[in-house]
Amino acid sequence: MISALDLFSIAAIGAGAFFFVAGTIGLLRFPDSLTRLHALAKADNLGLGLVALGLIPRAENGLGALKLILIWALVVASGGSTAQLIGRALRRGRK
Amino acid sequence: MTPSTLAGLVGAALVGLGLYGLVLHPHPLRKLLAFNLIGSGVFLVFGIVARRGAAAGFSFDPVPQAMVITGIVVAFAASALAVALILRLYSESGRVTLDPDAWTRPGSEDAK
Amino acid sequence: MSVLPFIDVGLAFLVVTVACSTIITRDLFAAVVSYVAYGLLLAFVWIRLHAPDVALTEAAVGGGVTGVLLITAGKRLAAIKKAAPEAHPTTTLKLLTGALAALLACALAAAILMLPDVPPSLAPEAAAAASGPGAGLGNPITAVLISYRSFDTMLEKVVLILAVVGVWSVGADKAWGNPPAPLGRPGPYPAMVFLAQVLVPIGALIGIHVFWVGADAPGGAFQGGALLAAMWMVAMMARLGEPPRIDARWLRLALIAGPAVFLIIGLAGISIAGSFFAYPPGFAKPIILFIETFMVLSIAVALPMLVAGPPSEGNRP
Amino acid sequence: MTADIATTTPGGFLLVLAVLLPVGGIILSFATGGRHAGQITLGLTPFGSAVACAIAFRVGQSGKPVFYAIGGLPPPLGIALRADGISAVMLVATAAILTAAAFYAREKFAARDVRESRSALTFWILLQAIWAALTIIFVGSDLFNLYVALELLTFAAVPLVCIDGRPETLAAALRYLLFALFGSISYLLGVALFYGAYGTLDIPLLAQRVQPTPVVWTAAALITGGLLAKTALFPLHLWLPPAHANAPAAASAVLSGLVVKGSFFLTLRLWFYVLPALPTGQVAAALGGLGSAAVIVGGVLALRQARLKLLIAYSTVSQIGYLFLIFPLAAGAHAWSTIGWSAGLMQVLAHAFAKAAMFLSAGVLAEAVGHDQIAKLVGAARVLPLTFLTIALGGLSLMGLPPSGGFSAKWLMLQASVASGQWIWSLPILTGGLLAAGYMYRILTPALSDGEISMESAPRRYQETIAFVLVMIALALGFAPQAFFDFIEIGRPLAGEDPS
Repeated sequence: MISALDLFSIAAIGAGAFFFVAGTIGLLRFPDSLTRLHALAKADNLGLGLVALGLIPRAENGLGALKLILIWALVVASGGSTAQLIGRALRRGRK
Repeated sequence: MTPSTLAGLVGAALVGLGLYGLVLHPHPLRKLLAFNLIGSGVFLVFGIVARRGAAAGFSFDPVPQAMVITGIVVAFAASALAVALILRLYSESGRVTLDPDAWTRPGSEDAK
Repeated sequence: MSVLPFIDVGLAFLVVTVACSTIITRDLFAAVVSYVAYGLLLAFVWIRLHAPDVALTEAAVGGGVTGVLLITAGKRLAAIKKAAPEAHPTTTLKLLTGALAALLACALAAAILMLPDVPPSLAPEAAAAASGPGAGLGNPITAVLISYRSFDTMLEKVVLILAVVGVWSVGADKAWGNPPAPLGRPGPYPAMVFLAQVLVPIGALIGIHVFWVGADAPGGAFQGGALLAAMWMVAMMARLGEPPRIDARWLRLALIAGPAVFLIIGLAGISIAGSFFAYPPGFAKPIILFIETFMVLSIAVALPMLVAGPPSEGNRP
Repeated sequence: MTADIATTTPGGFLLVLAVLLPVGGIILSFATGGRHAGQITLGLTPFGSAVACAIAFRVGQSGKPVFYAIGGLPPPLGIALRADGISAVMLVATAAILTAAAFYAREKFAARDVRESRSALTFWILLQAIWAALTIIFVGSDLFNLYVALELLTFAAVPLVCIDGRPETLAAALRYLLFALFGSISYLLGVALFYGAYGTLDIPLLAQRVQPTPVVWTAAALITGGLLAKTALFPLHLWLPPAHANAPAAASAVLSGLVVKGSFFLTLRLWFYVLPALPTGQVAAALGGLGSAAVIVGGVLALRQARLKLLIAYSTVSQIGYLFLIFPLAAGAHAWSTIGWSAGLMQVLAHAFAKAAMFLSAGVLAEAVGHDQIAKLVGAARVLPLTFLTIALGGLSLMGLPPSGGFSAKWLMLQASVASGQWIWSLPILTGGLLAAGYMYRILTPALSDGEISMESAPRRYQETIAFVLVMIALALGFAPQAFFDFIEIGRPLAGEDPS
């Protein structure tokens, strides 16, 4: 029978997957690049956070869990600032 | 259809794609991209050979993987030299073309 | 029916599609961007092939550093709008080349499928030799790179030095000695500066960790060096650091540190361990780590110098 | 496992020393900066030549290849270096031509003022790199190690082509780099298939395990294709003329004389050392056919060139075609295959020395007269007697007139083709000689006719004598004793000796 932790992992990773799909749909459907950028940046960071959260109980030891959190933090930092840079370039381009 | 044979077919496809791009694209940077594609295809072939050579407690054969690591760094050095030549050619002449008689057209000193 | 093949098939399909887009797209810059995406996807294929070391190298060097190199070149070259439209190949040439390329790909695929069923492998010898001079190394790839095939690795460092000399030689005569052109914009975006301030220390730490753990786990001098090189490039892009003058004494010594130390220890191996590049049994691990420290230094300095390009006559006299 | 478990034979360390001298020179010159790079290179050349001669003496004395397993690890896992007869001969030739090129360029790339100059540092480091790469190619015995040596050679040769920075030299260097990279990546793919099929990359071990399976044929085709691109054989020769004509004189002498021979040497290693067990009839005929086409096309194109350096470069394309006639003429273990083998090696050496001498004298001419337009060289021979004597004697060897090395090579080729019943190969040999006579005549007629020519600067005596010494070596090769041909046979499989 699925233990509580496994249930939690499935739920978290499922939610993460949902946000990734939402981000991708946003990328495809939104009219211009700024809104697409917005959709991608928000959805993917959140999606990755949830997936990382879901994987933490499955990590073999504390160090593995810490590494997962570090990965998530790095992706949020680089994803966020890259989105900001692209947004600035887009806005400067349109002016 | 084990993952390694699948990767082998991907490697073969990449080599074919890269060759197609290398021959067709006149722009040297596009040729360089195609060359890097061929390179990664060749390294994938090394990767399958390593994966198939799993024995004696290792899940891979370390020798071809060591060769791939050396190969990737050498391929990068080659791309860096090619990019330096392309950019210099562009800044020197404003044009990026490979055919040698582009320079012997009127306007260069040894035009015949 | 485990889900595994779906991942592999999906990954293979994705890699080939992105590679096709690199070749097919008209626009140069779009091709370069899709090549960078392709380089990072390839790292996943290496994970599926049980090659974490190679995946690290592919992601760091193949995807990352080559990506920066090609994107900066693509950005400058994409500006050529006025150039005469390049002679686009005729459709017959396209079909012919396509047929030739497809033929080669099929021949190669057939050759791969016909590789012998009981695959010959040097893994057993590598494991057996692990009890020999290359003793004490958990990571067989580092043992192969630094101990069994050390001649290749030392030569490959010399190749890096030659590439740096080649890239520098492309510069102008009067610019010799100047630093290469700065990587980042004159007024760097605050977001870039923030990213550099956050990423560089952590990345440097991870790079040193990857190098240090490389003796026993996936990692090593190449991957650690590539990560440190990437961090220096991020700092240069955020204008936190400027590319050094190419005749700076420390730069020259750092570039030759790897091969020079490798050579000296190799020569010392003759008197101590009886053969060139032989390590005294029992002392292999400390010596290998000592050599790798200098190799990390050489790689971490050589890759950014290759990306920064030849000395520029722009700014300083 | 072969009986050859011993990790080294006496004198084995000489092989390592032969590689380490130039590599050490590169590291030292790069660290100490351009001002000393010239002195370091010139200082190293005598030692390098001494080591090459010592290796040749050791091989000749023991009558068996000299072997050295690096790190004390015998082949399948470790890398081995092996010098047999032809390696030793090529090492000595490389040492001679590189020393000549170094002393020829001593003044042009001298460190003038206190600051380090771009061209000086680049030239001297790349010259030593070419020496290191060629040494490894001649003594290497592991296919992946040879791949790294090929890359070293490419990285050393390409920047030399565009050292003076003009746009056409940059375009020529870029084309050369793209062809060379395609060549080495195709070579690497072949190496990957060989490792996948047999689990080792050591040449003698591979030679024992190879069977004519489709995988081996594909791998051999890929490796040969890659090496042909790097040797600029006929269909893939487009990059060579602009690259060799635009490089500085000393560099084009080394490029045409030696660098092109490096990848040809590996083709020899592949077909005669790795795959002797395979029925190579059709492949040898195909390579011979491509060679003949190269001889004729190269000769015709050389006839039509306006610039002297381009003419000499196209003559290289033609003479490379001769080299590939060795495959049909030296195949198998017949009586005539030894003659074919000696002919091929003699052609390699004679062309190396003659072509290096011609490029050096073309350099002296270009500096003295300011241009190298053949039509405008009227009466130049009276003003530059020694230079044109060297060019004429070099042409003698290219045409194959006695007493030059070129003559004995072509004569042995004719003998082998008649003895083996493949008389077809005598046609390209003779036509090639005629074409060579044609383009030599085109150079010498205006030069020897009387007329005034404006001189920009006086030629340097020492440069002319260096070129003259090289061409005298090319002529002296015509008198090579039988012992020289026996020396080349050492370590050649199917020559009644297992390729240990």
